[in-house]
Parts: sequence; structure tokens; C-alpha cells
Amino acid sequence: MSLDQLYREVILDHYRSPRHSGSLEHPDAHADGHNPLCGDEISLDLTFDGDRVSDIRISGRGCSISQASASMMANAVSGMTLDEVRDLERRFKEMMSIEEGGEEIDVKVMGDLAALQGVRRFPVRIKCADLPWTTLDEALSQRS
Amino acid sequence: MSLDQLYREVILDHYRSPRHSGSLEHPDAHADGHNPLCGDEISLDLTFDGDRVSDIRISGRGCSISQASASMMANAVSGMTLDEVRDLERRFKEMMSIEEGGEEIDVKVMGDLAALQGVRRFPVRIKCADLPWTTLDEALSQRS
Amino acid sequence: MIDPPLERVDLSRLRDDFPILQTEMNGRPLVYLDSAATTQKPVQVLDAMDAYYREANANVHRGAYALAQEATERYEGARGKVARFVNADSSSEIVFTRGTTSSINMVAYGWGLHHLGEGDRILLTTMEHHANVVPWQLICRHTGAELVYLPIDADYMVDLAGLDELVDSRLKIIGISGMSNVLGTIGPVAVLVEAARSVDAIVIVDGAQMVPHSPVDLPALGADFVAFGAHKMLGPTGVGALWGRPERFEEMEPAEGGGEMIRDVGLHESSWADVPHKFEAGTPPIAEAVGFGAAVDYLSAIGMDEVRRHEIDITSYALQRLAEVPDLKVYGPVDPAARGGAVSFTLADVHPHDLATILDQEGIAIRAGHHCAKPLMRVLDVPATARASFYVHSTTDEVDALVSALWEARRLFGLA
Amino acid sequence: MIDPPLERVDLSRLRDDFPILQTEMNGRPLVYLDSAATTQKPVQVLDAMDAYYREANANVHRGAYALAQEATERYEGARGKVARFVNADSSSEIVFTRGTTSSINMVAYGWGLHHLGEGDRILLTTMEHHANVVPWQLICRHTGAELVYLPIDADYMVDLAGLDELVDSRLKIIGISGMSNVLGTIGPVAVLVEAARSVDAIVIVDGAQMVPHSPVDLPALGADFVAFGAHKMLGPTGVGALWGRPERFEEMEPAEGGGEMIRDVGLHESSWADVPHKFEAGTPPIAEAVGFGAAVDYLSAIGMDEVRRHEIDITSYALQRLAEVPDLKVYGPVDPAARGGAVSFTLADVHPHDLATILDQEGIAIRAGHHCAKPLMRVLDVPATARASFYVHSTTDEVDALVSALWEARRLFGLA
Ligand SMILES: Cc1ncc(COP(=O)(O)O)c(C=O)c1O
Ligand SMILES: Cc1ncc(COP(=O)(O)O)c(C=O)c1O
Repeated sequence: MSLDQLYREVILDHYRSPRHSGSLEHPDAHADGHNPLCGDEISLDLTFDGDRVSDIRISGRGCSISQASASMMANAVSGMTLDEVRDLERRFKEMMSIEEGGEEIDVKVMGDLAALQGVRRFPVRIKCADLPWTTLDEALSQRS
Repeated sequence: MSLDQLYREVILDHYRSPRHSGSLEHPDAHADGHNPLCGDEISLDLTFDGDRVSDIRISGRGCSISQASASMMANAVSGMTLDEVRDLERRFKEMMSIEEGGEEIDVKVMGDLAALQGVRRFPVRIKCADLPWTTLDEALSQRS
Repeated sequence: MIDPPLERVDLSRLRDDFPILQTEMNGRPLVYLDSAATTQKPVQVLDAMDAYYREANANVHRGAYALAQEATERYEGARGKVARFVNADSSSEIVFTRGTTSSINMVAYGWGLHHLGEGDRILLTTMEHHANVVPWQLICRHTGAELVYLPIDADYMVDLAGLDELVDSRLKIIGISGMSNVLGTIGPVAVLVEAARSVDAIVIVDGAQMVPHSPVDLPALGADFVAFGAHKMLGPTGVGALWGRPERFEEMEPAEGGGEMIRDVGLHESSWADVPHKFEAGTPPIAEAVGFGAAVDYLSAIGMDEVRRHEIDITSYALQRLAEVPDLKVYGPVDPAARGGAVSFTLADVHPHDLATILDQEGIAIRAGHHCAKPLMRVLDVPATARASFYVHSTTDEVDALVSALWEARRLFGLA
Repeated sequence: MIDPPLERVDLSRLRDDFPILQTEMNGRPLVYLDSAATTQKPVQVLDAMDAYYREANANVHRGAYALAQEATERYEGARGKVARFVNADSSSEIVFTRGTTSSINMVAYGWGLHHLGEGDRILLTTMEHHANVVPWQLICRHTGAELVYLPIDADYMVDLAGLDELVDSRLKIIGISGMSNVLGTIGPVAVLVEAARSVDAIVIVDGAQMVPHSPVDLPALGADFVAFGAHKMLGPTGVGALWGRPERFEEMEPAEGGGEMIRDVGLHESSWADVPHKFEAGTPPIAEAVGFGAAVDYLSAIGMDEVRRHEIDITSYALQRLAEVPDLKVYGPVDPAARGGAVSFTLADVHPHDLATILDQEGIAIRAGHHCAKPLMRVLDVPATARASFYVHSTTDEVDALVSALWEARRLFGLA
């Protein structure tokens, strides 16, 4: 049943206990994301150690999909180099856009994020899953 | 043919050679009439000798119906007492509103104005025929 | 046409008039519980518009041919119908606009901009729709006037305790929702009208929800202006109305300029047509007004007393059934007679958008979000609510479907 | 749907798409020669709106259920169609409005009110429609700016001789009709755009007649804003569009406040959504936008080059045939390639309203009056003109019927 696929336990877990929650006092980069259609909000702080994300903190309000996506993203990118972040971002976008029954998701690479693939079947909600990523994009673009 | 009935010679004659045309330098009453729907305009000056219309002058721009109606009206009311004017006004309104085949028009009383009865069959144009009369109404109401 | 008045039990017969209610959503029969956002349209309304275009379409006024005359009669006829529906004394008390939002902006720019100055005050409530907040913020910027607010109390009613303190010579305008689209709360129009009278302020009622859902006699309401729209009362999008007292309309300047609203236009100066045309610049929404007329005909055939009675019935039932769902919180008055049929709620920590998605899969359309009432969301201390809202065609079966789906949401979110 | 592109000879086939063209007026087959006032609608447009209400009606944006998503897609899809029709670079260059008048007022209040001051100037021409005159008069009152005008020359073209003198640092806005609804004259947009550039003024084109009647590439036109409406291009009443350059839209303030146009609303301050939604306060004309989309689809299927070619053909023919009628005077350029299909005329001393009545009896619909261009009527020194205007479905037979009826008018008025 597709709703069960959408609201998998791992998603609800990230929704209810978001990882990397909070903000940083002296972030190297910051961005606020906002989905004007549904009102979801994400606020994102980053620090870097050279080319590497040394810390990431997120605060926000919104639906389980946007908040879980943010928590999973924070988990994943923390400690990654910028190139690795870009690569993951590309893979995530791909996952959200490919047809069902298309290319398999590489669960090893995607980790918890793979749980979001159910969102594809709910086109209205794809923007929710995307919001943290577009916000991250903006924060990174500030830096360069 | 009803158009021939509408555009009778007497109407075109009043349209082309309006009677009592012009304005008065010291009118006892004055009113401007305007049909916002078609733009027809009537400007009307009156002097009185006691209870009697001693002079009436009209200037205006508009279709054959409104201008002929004004000219015919001026002809008719000139020299009339106020009561006679009111009476004629009532008869005119009646003529414009009665069903075709209804009460006969008293041509003796109405004179040239009877020629306007064809207008009834063109509801859009009734306001044109009415314009001089509503303007006269306003001028008279100023006086009392 | 349906025959007035319908028996109470026959309201369900109306459903056949609404083609969309025969369709499915996500493979399930559509359960449309979003009438507060926009209503569905009966065939009578669709046919009136279609017939207008097929038989009578022409630009209105000024047309000297029969077709233009017919179009004008249908358009002005619709104005007469809407006027009678709200018990106006004359058709000229009804200005056709683009919708409720447009009607309120018309008063803000047409009356507010010309009558407000530095230090003047506009009184609103914290339950207002953005349509009755933002236009006044814009006017404050232009005039130096300021906004003050009446709060909402613990029973979700407008709190009038501080009213007296706010009523003084600075008060020029009171804006009040006749019925909240979030809480269902009926606004205290009568009290505010009395307060306004004492200091010669004007009252504008946001009637977007009030006019569709209850019998209204606008002149008797005592307000100066009432804004409402067709699409929330079975009519089409693209048209609304502003009812106003004749003397207030006379004080009001046109907010837009153009054709139809003029008496004369010179190169540098112009003069205006009479009310209501003075406020209807340009080609009006002609077919939409005709549809609006057909919508009020339809509602009148049911009878607005009956519409209101049905709304109280279905809302009572919904409030009762929703109370059975654990962790569900309703935001709004508990007494169905003190409120309309918009029922906002949250379910534990399930975000309203997640609720909407879950219900959507069951064919149930509800709204989730801030409902264009962000200030109220802050008062309620929630980012959003879910909202089910009813109209003449709503049934208890539909409420039952909603409640079952909420149980399903509980299961999906692991709420024991 | 009709198959693009139609052969030239096949345009008459289109008539079957217009239900009203199969009807009668005063017992005669309707000869509709008033497309400049409003156009008739093909079934494709009526069906698109009807289908919207029967299958997809819901309020747009923010809806988390499938029906609302579908409604949003049809609404935003229509924006995309209109954008492509005018060759806009992006959908966000199209703001949906209530119509041409509303679009111009939006620029007047949204841009003019915020960028004009005492002594600034707005340049118009004496052939403008009231919709492109009165809004600027209103803005002048608010800002202390003043209006200046370019006259019309003996050939009914905009007289540019005095232009240089008027182009200086005081000039902030130029408003120009892309095509006159009275004279048919095509406005000298390119020349005015160049003039405006030299002093950093903006140009707004009244495209009410231009966009429906000729192929347009709005970004290439060089203007800053172009206003147009659906009902004069086979679409419904109640909706229009404002095309704008992105950078100008950024400079522009919302003219109306309400839902949909906000990012956040506080009690005293609000922030705006992105363009184009920033300018679309309240529930938009959804079904009407859908109808607008269907109308541009229909026109695109014909091909706008073909539309223009047909207009030149039928206008040439009409000018030729009208020249045969003694005492008939045409007001407008003689070269069909320099003009649109609105042909104004007078016949001896027969008042245009009398002409319209006479033609009406023959089933022929023409307009008589000032055509919302009173300043131009004073220039032409007539109280009114009669006007026949054409569109894609107009035929030479209809022109012939017009001409015979004019002979009948001569007889009735005793013109030898
Ligand atoms: C040249 C021109 N501009 C503006 C308008 C106004 O358009 P609307 O009445 O649809 O707002 C019209 C049509 O009446 C027109 O012909
Ligand atoms: C209470 C209230 N006021 C105003 C509005 C605005 O109406 P519209 O969007 O039709 O202009 C709405 C509906 O959205 C409403 O519910």
C-alpha cells in the first residue's frame, strides 16, 4: 500500500527526532528555505573545515517529508567534501525524478534517504522532499 | 415597414431643422440632460410668464430621435401653463410605454409628437425620445 | 430548476446537480470537503454561462443592437438578482468586482486612501483573512494611519473586552470577518457597528463566508460595506460584489479608471458615471455575473434558512464524530449555532499536509495550511491546520469517510 | 480541434465553431461586426471552461489534494500558453488580471504611484482608449505628475513631429495604443520605445486590439509592459493579462493586497510572493484563465500570420465597398497594411445611433458611439462614429450586407 510506503518508520523517526537540529553561532554559510505553496520552512547553518562540511544544523517547521528529508540530508552530508555533497545532491534529485520501476536506488550510497523514494508517487509532495536540498544549494552558492 | 415608421419625414424634419434652437441669456430655469449610454446631450433654458412657459430654447447633440423629440417638445410646451406641460408629459410617457395596438394616440393633443410612437418598437431607443422630457422635468423641479 | 422550498430530507437530491460530485479522485468517489476554499458549481450555473455565450454574448451598455441589449439585460439582471438576494434596497447598492479580495481593496483604495490621515486608526481582529489585513497595511503605508487589533479569546470568539479603549476619535474604519474561514466563528458585527457609530467610523464586513452560509439582510446588518464573492456560493470564479450604503458609495472615489465608469473624459480631467458604474472600470466580468445570478437563484430556491439549518446539522455531526478521534484538536467554537461549517483541526503531531495527503488517497479533499490567516496561526500557535468545510450538498456519509480516514492516519503515524 | 495551419480559403470553415454565428438577430442571420468591442467564442473555449468546472474545479495553489493539483496545473498551464503565445521568455512574465483596463491600472498604481513625482510627465496620444487615459489622470492627482499628448495627423496616424520636444528628463512614462479601436491605426511603438530609452522612461502598450489581431513577440517589441485581455481574442470575459519585463515587475509594487500574493503576513508588516503571484491577490479568475488558454490555442492553430492576413483582406474589401457609398466618411488610415480591422465611419448627417438601429433591423451588429475615446471624438469633431470591426470569422458577404444596409439608411434618411 503506497501510503505505508510514503510514511515508513524511518521517515517518521527522522520527523519526530530530527538529527543535527538547531543552529550555529558562527556559521560559514547560512540559508533560509521556504515553500510558499505549503508554508514549510527550513533554516540551515554550515561550517566548513577546508573543503569539508564540519558541522550542519537545521531548524524548521513543516510536514514529515520536508523535516525528515532535512534530518536525513544533515546526517548524510555532515563530514562530506563539497564534491561528495554535490554528487549526493545529484543522486537525490535523480531519485526523486526517475520513473517508478526505473533505475534501482543504490541504498548503500543513499542510506536513510532511500526511504524518501516513495514520495515520487505523490507529485504534490516532491517539493517537500526537495526543500532542504534547494536550501543547501543556496547556502553552498553563498560560499563560492 | 417599421423602420419607415421610426424615421418618418416629420421626425427627420425636426432633426434637421430643430425648432426653438439656442439658449437664453437670463433663463428662469435651466437643465442639462445626458444619456450616459449613448452620449446624447440636451441643454435646456426656460423663461416663465407667471405660470406659463414664455420661452424655451434647446441645444443638443445626438441621434434623430432625441433631437427631434426635443424640438417637438419645445414646440408643444411653448406657451403652455405648467399644468398643461405636466399633462402633456404624462401623455407622452404613456404613449412611449403602452403596448402596441393598445389605446389610440390622440393626435389632436399630441401633434407632431405622435410621430414618435414608432419608437416604442425599438426599446433601446425609448431613452432617446425620453431624454428631453426628463431634462425638462429637472428644469421644472428647480423652479418649484 | 429545483422547486422551492425543498424538504429538509431532500437536500441530498441536490448532489445530482453537481457534475463533479459524480467523479472520482485517486480512484475513490470524490468527497469534497473544501467548500470554504471554493464551492463546486451546479449545472444550472454552468448552463446559464454557456447559454450567455451561445445566445447573447456582446459587450454591455452602449450597444445599440439587439444582442448588446440582451447582454446588458442579462448582466444588469444578475445585478438585480444579487441585490435581492442580500435584500438591498436597490440594484445600485451592488458593485460587481473580481471577488471578495477585490471588493475590500476597492474600499481600501476608494474610501480609505481619501479619508485617512496620520494617526488615524483601522481596527481589525486577529482572525481576519489576509484579504482583510493586507489591503489595510498598504493603505496605512500611504496615509500614515495605523492598525489595531481585537484578539481572539479561549473560546475562539472575538474578545470584546478591550473594545471600549480602542473606540475614540482616531478610529475611522473597522474591518471584521462575518464568518471566519478557519474557526467558523461568526464575527460580532452588531457590536462593532454600534461602536463605530459612536465615533462616526465605518464598518466593512468581509462577507466571503458569511453571505454564502446564512440568510443575510445587508442593509439591516448596519455595516457600511460588505464584500463577498461568487465562487464560494456556487458561482463562477472571476466575479464578486461589494454592497455599500448609497451615502458611503457617494463618498468613495473610483479605485480604477477606464471605460464604462466615466461621464466625460477630457485630456486632463474626467467626471464619473453614477454609482454603481463609477466603480466598474472596463469591460466587466459579464458571463461571470450571469453565473453569479444563477447561483443566487439556486440558493434562493433552496432557501437560505434551509442552507443554514443544514450547515448547523452537518457541523454538529462533524464536531461530534471528530471528538471521537483521540488526539484530535478542533480550533473553533463548540456551539454549532455560533459558527459556520469550516472546521479546523490538528491530529497529534501529524502535520496537516501529511493528513491532507492521506485523506487525498481516500478521495477526500480537505485543505491544509494557514488558510490565508497567518496572524491567526500565530495566535493558535500552530504552523497550519487541517480544515474540512461543508456546503449544501455535504452528507453525514462524507463526515464518516473523513473520520475513518483520520483513524487510518493514526495508524500510519503509529499513534496507538 | 482545428488542424494548423489552415489554408487561406478555409477560414470560413471556422464559422461552424461559433455557436452564436448560427443564430438570428431581429429575424435575420446574425452579422456580427463588433469584434473590437468583444469577440464571440468558439466551442473549444466554452468546452475548456465547462470541463474545468465539471472535472477539475478547486481553489488553486496550496491544495494538497489531487483535484487542487489538477486545477493548479490547468491554471498555470494557461499562463504558460499565454506566455508562449506572446513569445515571453518565461511564464512569470505573465500576470493574470481582470482585463486590459485592470492591467493598465495595475501599472499605474503599482509602478506609476511609486515612481512619479511633482512635475514628472506621462506622454499619451489623443487616440487612446479611456483605459489608457483615466488611470493616468488618477495617478497625476496623487503624484502631481502631468499628462502631455501627441496629436493625430490628417492621415489618422500619430503625429511624431513634436516628439523630440517632449522627450526630456521629466518624461517618465509613455502610454501608447498598439492598435486604435476607433481608427484602426497601428501605434508607433518602436519610435516611442527608442525615445523612452534615451531618457530612461518606461513604455506601456495598450495591447487590447494589437495582441488579438497580429502576430506579436512582446519581448522584441521593446516596451516595458503590454496590457491585453481575453474577451477580445475569443476568450471569456473576466480575465486579461499584463506582460512585463522581469526587471520592471521587480520595481513594481502590488496594487492589491490579499491572499496568494504574500510570502508572510504579520499584524503590521507583510512580505510579498515572487512575481507573478505578487500581483495576483485573492482567488484568481481560474476558469477564465483556462478559457484564455484555450483561446490562444485556437488562434495559434489558425496561425497569427493567417489571422493578420485575413484581417488585411477583409479590411481592404470593406474600405473599398464603403467607398462606393456616397456621403460616407471613413476615419482611419487608407492603407490596410497600416491598420487593423476596426473601421469607423459616418454617413452624411445620419447619427451613428440611427445607423446602428437601421443595421440592427437587418441583423447586423455594429457599434455606434464614442468607443471609449472621447478625446479622439473631439479631435475628429464628431459626437460619435459608427464602427464595423472584423475578426477571423468575418466574410465578404457580411461586408456586402453592411453596405446594402447603408444604402437602405440613405433611403430612410432621404439622401438622394
Ligand atoms: C484599445 C483598447 N484599450 C483598452 C480597452 C479596454 O479593454 P477592457 O474593457 O476589456 O478592459 C479596449 C476595449 O474596450 C480597447 O479597444
Ligand atoms: C473569510 C475570507 N475572506 C476573504 C477571502 C478571499 O476571497 P477571494 O480569494 O475569493 O477574493 C476568503 C476566501 O479565500 C475568505 O474565506
